[in-house]
Amino acid sequence: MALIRTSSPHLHKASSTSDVMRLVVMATLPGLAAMTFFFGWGTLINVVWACLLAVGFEATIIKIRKRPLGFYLKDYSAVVTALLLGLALPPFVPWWVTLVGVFVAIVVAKHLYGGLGQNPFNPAMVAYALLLVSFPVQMTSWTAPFVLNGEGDSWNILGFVDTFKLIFGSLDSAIVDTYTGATPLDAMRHRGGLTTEEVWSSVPVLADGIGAWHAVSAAYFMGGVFLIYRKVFTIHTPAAMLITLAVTSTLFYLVDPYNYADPFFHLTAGATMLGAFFIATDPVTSATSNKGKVVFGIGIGLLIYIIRGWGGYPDAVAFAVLLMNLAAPFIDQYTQPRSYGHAKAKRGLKGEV
Amino acid sequence: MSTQFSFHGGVHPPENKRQSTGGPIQIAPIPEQLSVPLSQHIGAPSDVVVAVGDRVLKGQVIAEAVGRISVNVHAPSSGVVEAIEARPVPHSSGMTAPSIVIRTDGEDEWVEHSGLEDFRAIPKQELIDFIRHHGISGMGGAGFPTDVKLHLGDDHIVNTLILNAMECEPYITADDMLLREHAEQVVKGIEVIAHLLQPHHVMIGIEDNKPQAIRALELATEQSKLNLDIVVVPTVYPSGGEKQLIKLLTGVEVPSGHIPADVGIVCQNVGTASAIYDAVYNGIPLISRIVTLTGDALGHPHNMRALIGTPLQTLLQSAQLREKDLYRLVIGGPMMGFTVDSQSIPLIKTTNCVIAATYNEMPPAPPANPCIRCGMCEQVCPAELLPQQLHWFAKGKEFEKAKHHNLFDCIECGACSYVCPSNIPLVQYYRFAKAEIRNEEAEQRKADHARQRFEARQARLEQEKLEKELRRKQRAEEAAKAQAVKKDKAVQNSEKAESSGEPDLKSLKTASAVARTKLKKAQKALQLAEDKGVGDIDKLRQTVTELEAKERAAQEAYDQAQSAPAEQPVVDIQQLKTNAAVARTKLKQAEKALAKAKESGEGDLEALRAKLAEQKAKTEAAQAAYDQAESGGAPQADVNAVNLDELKASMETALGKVDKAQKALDAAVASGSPAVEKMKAGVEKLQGKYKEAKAEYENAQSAPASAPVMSAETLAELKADMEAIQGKVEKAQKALDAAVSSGSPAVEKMKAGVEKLQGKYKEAKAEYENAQSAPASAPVVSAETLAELKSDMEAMQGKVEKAQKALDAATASGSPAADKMKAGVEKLQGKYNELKQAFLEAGGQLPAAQPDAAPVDPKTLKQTVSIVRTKLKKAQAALDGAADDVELQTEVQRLTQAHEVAKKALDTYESEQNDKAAAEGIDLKQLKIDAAMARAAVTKAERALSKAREAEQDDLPEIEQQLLAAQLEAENLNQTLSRFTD
Amino acid sequence: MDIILIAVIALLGLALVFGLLLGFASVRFRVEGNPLVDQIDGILPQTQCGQCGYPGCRPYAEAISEGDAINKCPPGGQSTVEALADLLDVEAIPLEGGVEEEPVKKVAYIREDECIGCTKCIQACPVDAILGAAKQMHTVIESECTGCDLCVEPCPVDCIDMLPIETTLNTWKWDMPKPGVDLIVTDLRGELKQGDAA
Amino acid sequence: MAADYKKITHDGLWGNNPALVQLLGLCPLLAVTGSVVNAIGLGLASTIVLIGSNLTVSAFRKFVPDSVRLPIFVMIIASFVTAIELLMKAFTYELYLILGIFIPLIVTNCAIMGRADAFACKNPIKESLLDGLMMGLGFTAVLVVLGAMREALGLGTLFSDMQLLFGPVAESWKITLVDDYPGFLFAVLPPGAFVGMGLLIALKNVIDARTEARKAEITPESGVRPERVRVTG
Repeated sequence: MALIRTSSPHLHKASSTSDVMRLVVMATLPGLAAMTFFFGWGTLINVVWACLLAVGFEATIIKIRKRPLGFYLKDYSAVVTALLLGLALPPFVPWWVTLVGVFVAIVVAKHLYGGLGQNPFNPAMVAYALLLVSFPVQMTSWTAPFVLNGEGDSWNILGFVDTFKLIFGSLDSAIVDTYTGATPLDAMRHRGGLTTEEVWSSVPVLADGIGAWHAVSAAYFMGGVFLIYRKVFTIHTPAAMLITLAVTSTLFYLVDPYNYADPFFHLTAGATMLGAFFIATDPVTSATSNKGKVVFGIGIGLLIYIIRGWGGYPDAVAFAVLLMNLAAPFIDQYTQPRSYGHAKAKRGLKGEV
Repeated sequence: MSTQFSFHGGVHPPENKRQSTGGPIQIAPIPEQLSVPLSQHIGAPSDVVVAVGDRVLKGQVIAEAVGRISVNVHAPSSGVVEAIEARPVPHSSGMTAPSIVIRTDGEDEWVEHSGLEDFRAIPKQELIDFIRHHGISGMGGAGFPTDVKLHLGDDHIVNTLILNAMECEPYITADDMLLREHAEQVVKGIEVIAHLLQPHHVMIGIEDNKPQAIRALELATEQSKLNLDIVVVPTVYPSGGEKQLIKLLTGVEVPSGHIPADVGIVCQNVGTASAIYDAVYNGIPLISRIVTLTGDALGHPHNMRALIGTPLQTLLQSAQLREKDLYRLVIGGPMMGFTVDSQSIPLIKTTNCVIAATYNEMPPAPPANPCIRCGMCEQVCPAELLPQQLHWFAKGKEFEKAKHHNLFDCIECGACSYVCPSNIPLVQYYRFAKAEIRNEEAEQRKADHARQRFEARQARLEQEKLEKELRRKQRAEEAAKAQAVKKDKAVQNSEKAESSGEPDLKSLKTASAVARTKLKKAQKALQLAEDKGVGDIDKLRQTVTELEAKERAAQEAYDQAQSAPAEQPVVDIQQLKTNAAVARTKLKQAEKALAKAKESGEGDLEALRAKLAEQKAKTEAAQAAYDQAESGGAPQADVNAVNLDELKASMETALGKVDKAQKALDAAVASGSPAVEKMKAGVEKLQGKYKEAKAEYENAQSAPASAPVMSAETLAELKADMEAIQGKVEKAQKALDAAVSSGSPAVEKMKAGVEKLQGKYKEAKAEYENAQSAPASAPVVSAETLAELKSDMEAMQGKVEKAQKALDAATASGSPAADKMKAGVEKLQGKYNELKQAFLEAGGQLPAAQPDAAPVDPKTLKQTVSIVRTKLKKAQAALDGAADDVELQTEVQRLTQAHEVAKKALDTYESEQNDKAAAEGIDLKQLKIDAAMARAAVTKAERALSKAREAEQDDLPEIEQQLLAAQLEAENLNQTLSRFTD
Repeated sequence: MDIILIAVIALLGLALVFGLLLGFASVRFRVEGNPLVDQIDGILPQTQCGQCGYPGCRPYAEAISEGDAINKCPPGGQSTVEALADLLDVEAIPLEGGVEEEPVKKVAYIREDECIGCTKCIQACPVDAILGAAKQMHTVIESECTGCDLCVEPCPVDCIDMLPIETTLNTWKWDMPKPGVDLIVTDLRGELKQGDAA
Repeated sequence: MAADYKKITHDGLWGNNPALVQLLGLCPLLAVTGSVVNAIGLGLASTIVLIGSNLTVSAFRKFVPDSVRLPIFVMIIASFVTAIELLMKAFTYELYLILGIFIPLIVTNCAIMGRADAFACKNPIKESLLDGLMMGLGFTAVLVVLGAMREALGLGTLFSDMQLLFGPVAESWKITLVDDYPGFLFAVLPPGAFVGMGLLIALKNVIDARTEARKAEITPESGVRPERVRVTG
């Protein structure tokens, strides 16, 4: 056999993009299970539906862009995007909302920017934000956790078939109302003149249902720890983000506990954990260096708290992440690591015309 | 154990070291052929000191170090030098490089060698030179000449000496095995290094995956007096990188763009230490090294001590290579090594490992996915760079940004490529970017240089134009003035003539010339009449006498008028000059006539002599008048000019001598004469003289010019010098090549000679370039002179043409005066040629349209012929392409005609030349033969001389005289010959 | 009436003030010379070949700064066009006349035994890179030659060749790695050809 | 001069369209194109101002000193805008309320200023008039298309509320595309305008590239090189 002439290195570590993506998919499974357990089949159906759509869109657009289909489909990135979007959507969201969301995520937010690795914004979060802005009604009607439905602690959620019908539009939406309710963040946001304590005791989703949210957050947390352990990403972004959020909320809570929720609430409610471990760590759209990741995480943490506290929407992970995505290249320029043999790190970007 | 530090990043590729550490180091067989590249180290390639066909012994120097950063190359085994040519070398480009190929004789016969008795007893410099002469360069990777690093003690304070035994790359076990088996040698080698560098602290860095080597080292160091620490560090790639190792062992970072010595640290490989031991203790130069042969395609992976230059094939076969499994052949480790595409590539000093990998072992990299900015590359980068950013910049060719992101701090360890989940060839991109940047920088430098040269040239041309314009104006003014003066003078003269009856000089001259012509005509008629014996001879005689009287009277009047120049209001130097020249010519004519008369024993010798004497007097008078006038006008310049001329003449004589001597030398070299060296010395002496003369001349020349202006003449001279030297170099090179191919033993000396000549050429070139690029190098040969020369030349050309025409007419009409006329024409031609030469020398350029001058310039003629031929060929080629192009066809026809015409002209010219020569009573053929004979005689005399010198005979001066005479003769003949053959 | 008067006065006053401001600015911040020309000249390859239609690189740089097309420099190739486009913030256009995109760097070489010493090439060389005197063989100083080929045409005997600069071990460099998508086709076992950086 | 008019027309409507090519006046363009009626309203207003300003600038071009031309142009444009604003206030008050600040902001519309500076002050009145008209129509066309896109996507209707501009007659012009449309708020909000605008520009570029390719097929590149100039003697 003719010898080949190639450039070193001649060895390669046996890990690939698709491995990384598969790990991420695996790590979301506990969260998915918890969501299904507490909020019904909706999330699972959403996720599957989103994945199907994502693969379909991805395949179509790759074909249109005249790229090798098999090669790009195998990287699982579309599935991961769809998965994250599916997890973030309310469980009973109509099918067409998901369709629009996946279309925006895959076609607009990802491929119109040049495909995997080129998109400046997290596709799932772009889609989520767009849906939130466009369809406020559908996007804010959350399912109540099963503990609040029916009597006692029995596992009372809407059946699979009914959920399916509900999502695909052939079930009277009146049924839905019995299964929907505000999210804890909603409750905290729209509490009128009540103090925090009063809200806690008066709103059922806080008084009794908060456990479900804690559990889901714990599941995401576990998945995140697994990914850190497998070195899919470093601890910098999630740690910075969670610590910032915790510190900020603690400060406000200590100053005025009647008006501000406690830090644990902020860490476990809404999409905080999902955002910290699965959204903010999306390498494509986050900062590069470790220092940059810390700045990025801090930014997200602060923004979440600010938007939650004073913004127009109850949860803020999507917006915070998108805003920091916007800032990521800038952060990169100012957080270059100090290279070996240099007294200090270089700043800014030279060579720009 | 000292404290350990850590560096950022690193990876843990599978080690794969076990395979090759199973057995002891084996000695590789001596192959039939060794191919030793001249450049196995960083720095200048060594210089071959053997010739093809030489027998070399093991350890003999076959190539010597050139410059500071270079080392010797030694024959790895005894044998015969089979070739010195470009052979494949271990390099990632797969290209070839000059190598010495030795056919081994299997005897492995050593050259006489010995180590140093006590290296501490000799001066350090000697020890360093000893190491340098034993060809030791770094054996770890890059191959930096070791002696350079050992020098560092002089200008750097070396605190720490670090011995690199990390061997962090997978597969490689050469250092491991070396330490296991020869730890004490390594330690002794370290002692030598430590003696040279005098560090406070010596450390050996070794990874914890080599327990046996560590143990061996510990044992060996127990016996050593050195303050030596063995630092065992965790295994991580690339801990063996120099900078990483330093960070690991000392916590110090080598600043970017600096060498470790700048922070007081020197790193050496343990292999190098062992090689130093071999050299210092045993006198064994670096002719073999330990190499790891491993990879799945080998049946018996192990370490070998193999001779430098051994083809990989030999080594692989002794390790039981399975050919069909071989997929990649990697030299070095799998992370930083490079692949080669042939098994015939030789082992060199830096080859520490050869991996014969199978497909499954090192499969081709899968296609690259897009970068997802996962940051894994950044996590592993030992230089703490941002590899993915660099990748974007390299890919987008945004090299400025890449540089800003410290691209040049990348050590190309490949860790980023290794971990990249998207399989992006990151380090390959950096290599590309680095090369591009270097290339771009070089190009930028070149462009800037070109711009400077272009601008300098433009400025020079501009200035020349300006000066020309200025001079033209000046001349116009002067002419106007002269005109005015002339008018005045004319008025005055006429007044004078009227008042004093003194005739006008010009009219007098004309009158005398008319008289002369008449006289001549009459004389001729008389002669004719006498010869034929017809006509009224007496009458004719009377007429002649009368005319003679008249002519004399006219001449006298003219002479009188002329010889009173002081009375003239304006001394017309030009006129005087012309007069002097005319007088000189006349004198020469007279001389010639006399000589002819003498030869033939005919004619009135006495009269002729008298005439000659008269002429001489006249000439002298004219010259004196001219000199006086000129010195009166511009005394200083004149003195200088005279001086200059003299100097120049002496310089030229010297140059001629040098040339002659050089030629002789060349001949001697070419013929392999043994007296070469002596002659060389002679040449050098002559050259020295020449240089002196030249310097003097140049001084003199540049002195009068107040501004530091480089005259065009000098420039031309320099150029000519340079070219002459170049020609010599080429000749010498050819001779050398011939000698080399014929295996002559004098090759070495000749080489030195060639080199010297090359050096001279370079010098001359540099000088010339300097002179040329000096922006103010406007040619000094005043345009006036140039214009003068040119007008003279043109006038002469016109004369020649006229004469030629007259001659042609005469020849055609069969006039008997044709012969004489021919001689006249020739003379005129000679003059014209002289003038032309002068003009050309002065830097003038002939007009492009030269065909008119064809009858007088055979070279131009030849050129015309070849130009037309080329054009014709071109046109024909074009015609072939477009056969039906009528225009082209006519063009071709026209060109064909032109070609024929030109050729005919050339032929005519040549035959004319022959005729001319014949007319002068010279047979051109005979002349040629004579010239050749004379040259041969010179050569003979030269040989005799050299022989005599060698034999130290007594009659040396005599022979020398003979030689000189022969040379003179040859030169004369050559000159005559060149007049006809041009 | 008062209101209108006030309005007119106010407007006039404003016009006066701003007019003065404008006048001052136009005098004070006048830009002397054209620094752009130097920048453009820095990008051009300085072969001084005249293929752009201008006598030398600087005249072309001046022409570009005055709005001439940026694609007239064949020796610079497409990369020069791109650099110029970058500098001038205009769109990069393909090289005029469909010339090869990345020209091979060449140097002139005189076949010396054919040279008749006419000095025509010496006069043609824009950077004085040719040595020689009348009736003497000429030679090109390789390191100075910009490869402009201006000397080729004047040579009456066609003894000048433009030879590509040869790659040596020192000037050899790696190619740019191929992007992933292109590699797919060639990524078959054993089909990776020489030089394919994998 | 006929070819010249043709060129001006083509430039205004397509080749050098102020919105799609010059990307001028994006602020009102993105802000008010939520529906067709808004688009037409603003487009017409801008067109009228453009015609007026071009006309005036062209008429006075010989009297305007170069260094203060921009302030003078602004004055002229501002006068027209004020007039238009008053007109709209008088006749289409509701639309005036909807368009709000964007009417006075026409003053700062770069498209108008750009045309005044780039064309009108260098060309005679007739050409400038045509240029103003065509540029205005081109601008309006883009506004309308974008407005239609956003209205259809965001609200599921077309030509709703046309009575605001055209009086009661236009009340029946409304076309409902999808009954019971849930509404796609994104399209109506400014970000939707950005995306829509981007798509329109992309569409134009695609069409141009196609035309270019077809043209190139018909007339292969002549490949004329400039005459080589000898740098040296």
